[in-house]
Amino acid sequence: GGGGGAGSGQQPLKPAADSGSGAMKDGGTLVYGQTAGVSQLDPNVISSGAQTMLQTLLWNGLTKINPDDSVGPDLATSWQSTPDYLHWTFHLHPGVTYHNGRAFTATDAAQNIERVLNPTTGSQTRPRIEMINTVTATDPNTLAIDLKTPNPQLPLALVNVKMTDVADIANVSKDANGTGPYKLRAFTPDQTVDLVRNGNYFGAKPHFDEIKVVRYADSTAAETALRSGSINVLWSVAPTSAAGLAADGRKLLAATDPASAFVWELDTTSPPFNNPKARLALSYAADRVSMMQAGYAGFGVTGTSDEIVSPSNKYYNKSLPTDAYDLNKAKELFAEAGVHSGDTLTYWTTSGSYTEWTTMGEILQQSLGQIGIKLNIQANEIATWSAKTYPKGKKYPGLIAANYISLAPPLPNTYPLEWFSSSGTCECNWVPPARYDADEQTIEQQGDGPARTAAFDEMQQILHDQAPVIVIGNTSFLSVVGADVRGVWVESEGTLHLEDAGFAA
Amino acid sequence: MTASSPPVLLEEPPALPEDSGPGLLRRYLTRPPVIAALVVIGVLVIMAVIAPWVLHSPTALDVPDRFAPPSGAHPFGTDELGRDLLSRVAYAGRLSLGIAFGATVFAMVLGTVWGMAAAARGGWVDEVLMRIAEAGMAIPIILFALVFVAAFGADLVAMTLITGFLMSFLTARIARSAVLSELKSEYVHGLTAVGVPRMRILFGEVLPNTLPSLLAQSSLNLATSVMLEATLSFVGLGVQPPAASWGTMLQNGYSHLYESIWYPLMPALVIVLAIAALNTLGSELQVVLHRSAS
Amino acid sequence: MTEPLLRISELRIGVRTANAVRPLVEGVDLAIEPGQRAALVGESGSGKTLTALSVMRLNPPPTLVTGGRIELASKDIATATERDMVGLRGAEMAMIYQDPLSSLNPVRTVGHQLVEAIRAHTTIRARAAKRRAVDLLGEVGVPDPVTRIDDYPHQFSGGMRQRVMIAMAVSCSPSLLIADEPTTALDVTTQARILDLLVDLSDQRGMAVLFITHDLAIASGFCERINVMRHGKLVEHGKMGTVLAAPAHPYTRTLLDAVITLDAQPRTAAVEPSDADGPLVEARDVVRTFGRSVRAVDGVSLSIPRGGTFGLVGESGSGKSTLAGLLLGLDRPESGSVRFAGTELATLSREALRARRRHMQVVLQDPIGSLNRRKTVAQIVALPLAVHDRMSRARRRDRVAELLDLVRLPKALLGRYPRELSGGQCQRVNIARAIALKPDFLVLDEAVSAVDVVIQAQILDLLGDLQDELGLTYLFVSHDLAVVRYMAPTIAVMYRGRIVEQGDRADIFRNPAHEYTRQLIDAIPAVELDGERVRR
Amino acid sequence: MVGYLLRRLGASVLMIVLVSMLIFVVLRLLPGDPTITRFGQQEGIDPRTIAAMRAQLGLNDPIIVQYWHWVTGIVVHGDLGRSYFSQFAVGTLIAQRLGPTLELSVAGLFLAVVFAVVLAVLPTILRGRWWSRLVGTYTTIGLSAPPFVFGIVFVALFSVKLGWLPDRGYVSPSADLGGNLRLLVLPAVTLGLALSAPLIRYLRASLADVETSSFVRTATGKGITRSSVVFGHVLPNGLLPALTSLGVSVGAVLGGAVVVEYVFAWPGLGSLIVDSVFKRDYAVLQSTVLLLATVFVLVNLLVDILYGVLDPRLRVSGDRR
Ligand SMILES: Nc1ncnc2c1ncn2[C@@H]1O[C@H](COP(=O)(O)OP(=O)(O)OP(=O)(O)O)[C@@H](O)[C@H]1O
Ligand SMILES: Nc1ncnc2c1ncn2[C@@H]1O[C@H](COP(=O)(O)OP(=O)(O)OP(=O)(O)O)[C@@H](O)[C@H]1O
Ligand SMILES: [Mg+2]
Ligand SMILES: [Mg+2]
Repeated sequence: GGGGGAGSGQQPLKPAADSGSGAMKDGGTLVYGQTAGVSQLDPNVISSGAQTMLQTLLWNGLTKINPDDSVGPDLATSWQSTPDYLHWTFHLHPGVTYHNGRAFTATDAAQNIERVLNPTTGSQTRPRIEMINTVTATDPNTLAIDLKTPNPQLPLALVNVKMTDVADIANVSKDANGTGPYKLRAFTPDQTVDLVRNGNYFGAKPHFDEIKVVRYADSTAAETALRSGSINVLWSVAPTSAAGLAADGRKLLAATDPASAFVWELDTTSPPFNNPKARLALSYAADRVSMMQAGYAGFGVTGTSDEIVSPSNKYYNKSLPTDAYDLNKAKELFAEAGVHSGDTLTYWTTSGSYTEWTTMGEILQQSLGQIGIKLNIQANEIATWSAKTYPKGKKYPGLIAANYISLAPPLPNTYPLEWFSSSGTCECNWVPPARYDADEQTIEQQGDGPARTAAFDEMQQILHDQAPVIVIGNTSFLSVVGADVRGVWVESEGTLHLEDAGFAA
Repeated sequence: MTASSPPVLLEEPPALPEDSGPGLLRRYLTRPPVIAALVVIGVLVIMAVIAPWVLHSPTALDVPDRFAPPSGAHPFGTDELGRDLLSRVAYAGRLSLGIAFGATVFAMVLGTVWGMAAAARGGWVDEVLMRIAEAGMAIPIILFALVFVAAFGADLVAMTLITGFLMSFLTARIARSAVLSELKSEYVHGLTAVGVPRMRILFGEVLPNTLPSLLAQSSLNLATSVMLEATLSFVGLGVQPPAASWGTMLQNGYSHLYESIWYPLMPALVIVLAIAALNTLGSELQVVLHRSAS
Repeated sequence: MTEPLLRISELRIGVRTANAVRPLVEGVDLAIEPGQRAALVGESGSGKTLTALSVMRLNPPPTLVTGGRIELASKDIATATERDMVGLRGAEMAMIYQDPLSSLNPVRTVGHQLVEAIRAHTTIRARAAKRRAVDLLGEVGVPDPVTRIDDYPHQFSGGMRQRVMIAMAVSCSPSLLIADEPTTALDVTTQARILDLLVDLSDQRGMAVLFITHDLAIASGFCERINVMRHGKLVEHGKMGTVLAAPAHPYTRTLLDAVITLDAQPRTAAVEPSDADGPLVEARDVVRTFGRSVRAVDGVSLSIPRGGTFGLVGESGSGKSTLAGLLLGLDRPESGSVRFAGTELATLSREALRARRRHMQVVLQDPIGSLNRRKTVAQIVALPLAVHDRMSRARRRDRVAELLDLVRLPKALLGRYPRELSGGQCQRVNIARAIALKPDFLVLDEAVSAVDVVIQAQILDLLGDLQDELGLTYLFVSHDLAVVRYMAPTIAVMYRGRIVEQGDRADIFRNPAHEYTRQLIDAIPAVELDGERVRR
Repeated sequence: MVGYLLRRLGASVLMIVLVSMLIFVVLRLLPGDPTITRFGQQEGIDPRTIAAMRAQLGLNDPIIVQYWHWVTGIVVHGDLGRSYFSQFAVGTLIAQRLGPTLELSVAGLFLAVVFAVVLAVLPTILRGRWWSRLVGTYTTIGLSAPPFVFGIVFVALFSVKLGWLPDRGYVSPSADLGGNLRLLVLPAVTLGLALSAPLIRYLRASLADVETSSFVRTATGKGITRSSVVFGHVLPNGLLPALTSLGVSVGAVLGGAVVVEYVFAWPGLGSLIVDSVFKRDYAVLQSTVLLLATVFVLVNLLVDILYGVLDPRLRVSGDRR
């Protein structure tokens, strides 16, 4: 179930986390639809969320994530570390071959990790494994990893280091030479990806003969296709249409503990939002309930304070106060921060895609209008939109940048909180207090225990007080799966896992 | 070489006038299709003006009542924020009609001068001007739009100008071939012989004669501009929330087709109605003007 | 009396306007027996063309037949089905149209169009039809028909196109041929040949002809009966000889009196042309070629004194219009020079040349095409006044009214557009425009070829008066030798781009030096009264 | 004629060079950055990574140098560049899409011409006021209704409701000709309808013009049937002026059938361009647009030459002035 947000209370339809288990048959072609195109296939330098379902179809990591966000063995069958979490040894599955028949060895694993670590590669996984010092293939099936600083969660951090053919990485989009259960047959960038079963897969035999990934121009076209039965799975459906689509036996899937959030990013180094009061004022001006209702049709967890951890998460700091929608307070705080009636702010959002961001902006526009502040909504095409705030370090005074961020997997994985730290890459340019960075160190270097819990709580408290970003709600992508598809499950930020799926027998 | 006599759009053979002058306007305004078209436009304009007072405010939110089907309270239903579609459609007419008119006029003026310059100067000037127009047509519209946003910001004037600009390429080509075939005709020779200055020949004699083809192109442009404006809004040019145009409403409505069929249907109907009316005005004007054509 | 082939009774034709039907033809009665040749003459704009087109049921919208009957071989044209008409047109009746320049399809070969006409009413094979087409072209005097048959219309000169149309019309030996000014674009030699051909067809195959013309001389030689129209009504009809000898209607009398013949007393200028300060217009060895082979003007020299009238005659296609264009600076010669009032035209800037046009005006050969079709008569005539004299609007209006009066056009035409005018009316609008500025030099390229003789005489008088009053200089181009002789004391004969003979009119007509000139003069028709040539 | 062609070609080449410069510069002046989009606007992009990628792609070189690399790549090596994303050669990407684009364009244009000729000529032959009204209404609706509306209606009707045709997608004709054709039907008809509306307007206009000309009267006067008059005389002349409009359509369709391509998931050049714009994949964009501009200029050249072939008056240039 989707947690205790105010919106979901009115929602009769509850998304499931998986499409159900039961006997599956071998064979058949699964057609997977989405409205975004896959533009390239490098799994370690992702270009968009539209390609993440391929991570576990074409590729394997040393470890993999389980439906309950725990870590399980993948190419590595087992691993150990020294008690100080500084030295790790991974034992690899013997006899694994790439799609092209070449044997996969520990050297390949090492090369992939090193590639991810290389800053020029631009891998999004790098910040999570930055603490790695050296990677050594001690023998073809054994990998030794030495860290600079302790990290008890290394196996989790390694999930997204996918094992590619590094020597031939230039052709990754052409032949996608991985070890995964399916291999590439054809790829037309931004249009289609055709996969076929990997007959030599080292794991359980994949069920489908073929998986076709098809890109649709718009959500209506995709929904029409789903309703007509020409696609079996539709990923990232528009929240407002989700309820209508989950009919005729089709199931709506969403993450139980959503690791993505709809946020407003602010430049915390330029006026007026360099003043925490202005940020809090904005938070009070956000009618989150209406926004989640209009924007996400109630699917998701309505934010209650400005921190990234979902209230549905086990590690959520329950002592945090709830900042309800309060325009008077907003007006007061804005005034203190020098934003007065008659002033103008800009809401920076995208056009064409993610129209729900605009919808939510229109609600903010109304609210701010009531306290005399004018909000200009400026919808931009996606690249113009991103160039304003990305990467960290850009100045954008007076701008409220709508964004949807995925920081998966959720706590206890530290990354969601680390993202805000001095070494993180939050585009809010926020400089956290020293305590925040210290807590981060504590968490990263210690296993489960009271110290870690205390650090979690304190970091959330700081986020709440300082509000470097305004969190409207936590959600994950919604997907709809045909009645006869089994074994599909959703990862915390909404990626569908199809590797073990098949048609019902 | 490209001299094709320009097409003159004609729905039916025109009747002969008793006389010219002010009678022309009266004759135009009394044609039944013109009256029908004027009524349609009139209703749309009146709605646009009075909607906010008589109907709901076009920006009043009512989130729980979103995607409502037509009812007494909301004759056209409501949108994704529960706003009244009738008043939004009415209100959007201001923008849509304004942009369509502005852009069409701009395209007509720019395209005519462009095409006329090419036809009148001939030779290299002609080549270069026409190749520019062709290149312009070959460059993706979206790219143009982005450049314009980057250069001039995303306001309505820029929007109108760029829409007009995009349509001026084809207009220029049409204008050129119309002017060219006029220039080849004997009466221009006659005017030259009389000693009429070149500019006067072009603007006073040739231009009015190409009016029917230009009007034809303009009525096509009107239709195009409504669609173009929606496309441009797609890349963030022009209409920004909470304002809306028919094009953006149609686009938004289309993406909520399965939530409410009325949402895309209503703006679509209004668009078709308005463009049909505007087209009628254009083609009827041609009929009236065409009476003196050979 | 035999049953007439064509009987028109009480025919009324009108034009639909916004709220009424304005009458154009108001009661025409006419009958033609099989094999008979009847002339239809009359005032320009009196409705001859419209009457003829209605017989074919081809009158252009928005004109329409509003009353009366047209019967062809007792068949009512008004009630005939479209299918009946398809059977009648071409086979039973055919027409030679007044505008030969635009009556052929520009994208089909001449041969194709001829063959189509031949095969429309016969079952003859394509190859045989083509042979027949070649024969026909030869018969109407198109040189080298075997190769020319695959040419396109634009490759033919105006006169040749007119002959193609004649061939097309007679191709199926119709019982009735309607010929609307069939020889206007032809020089007299070719004209004689065509008339002979028509006489042959008429005599041998019993083809009846309705012959519309301004030229009473031709009518009298060719037709047995005559019908005279004026103001949309048939005012007189009867046997040719009888009517010509004793016209009953005053208009017919006027018409006859106005004919200019070779015996007419030539006009003499009140003021002698003076060469004191050099000729007004002077050309020296001008050459103009088109494409690679056509030497339209091939080394022509001439000089026209101030106040003089220079006549230019010659075969169709001999380069007269081209030469006129060169003299006016509308076109540049490849070599040679043209001077106007002592100034070399080639040295003038475009603007200087344009300003000078105030003093040199022209009436172009194509009377309809040279008017802007979307301007009213008033606008057209007023334009030079506005451009060169910057006259006020009110004064312009007065002057335009005055000019229209001079060329005998009714004021009612002021608001009309060119296509609502008859051919002759257009021509007069051109003349009015050209004399509006009282230029020094006026080129008249076939300026009176489409008007009836009455108006022609009036216009020639007008031109003469203008010359006497203001000392105008004329270049007078025409295929009508009698008219040229009447107007111009000096005449040049052009043949294949060259001036083959030039001199005093009396000399040229008395002792033509060049063979071609002789042929021209011999071919000139004259009004015949019962076989006897009448010279007035 | 030869002089004209040379001048025309010269101007075309000049224009293509100018377009290439313009596109090249303009793309780089646009807000947005291919490196940011390449990294997916994802959490975890680091300014240093961006800088490294820019250097690697040569985006930090002076623009002249970048332009020089691009142009020499094309001219010397016939190399159009590589996608910043998939690393596919741009030539490959274009080749992937060229076949489908041509197929759809040709089919769409063919249908458009057929629709247009039939609908414009029908009222001329039948001469009925009602026919003319009917066609007028069709064009008005065709002009005012956006193409995707047709598309979605067709899909709803013929594939969802009736199940006669697949709703969208593409298979290459070499793999499955029947499947390819079945998939082609709906997009081609949609495109054909959208293109036919303006074409009909032009055509009807020029037919009406020709209809009043003297040579049509001459032809009628010969006593040939109405349809012979229309097909032998009215149409051959009336089609000529519509050719300009058709030429423009040809060019526009090659790169501009985006909407139809999108609605029917047809992998054409139009969607390649739009996707590249959104990703700021300069490498793909500049070469593809250049290619299209070239094709467009060539098509228009062809149209003008075709005029000369179809209209005998233009074969010999006999300009008076
Ligand atoms: N299409 C038309 N619309 C309106 N009026 C017309 C039209 N055609 C001819 N007329 C008018 O009808 C009258 C008769 O024209 P018509 O062409 O029959 O004259 P015509 O006797 O043949 O003269 P001409 O000898 O000059 O050729 C003229 O006054 C002319 O202005
Ligand atoms: N624009 C042109 N292009 C090509 N050839 C031309 C052009 N104008 C005239 N000619 C040719 O030049 C020659 C002379 O033409 P021009 O018009 O001067 O003859 P004309 O003496 O006025 O004949 P007509 O008595 O028939 O008017 C003709 O053979 C004609 O075909
Ligand atoms: Mg006449
Ligand atoms: Mg001539």
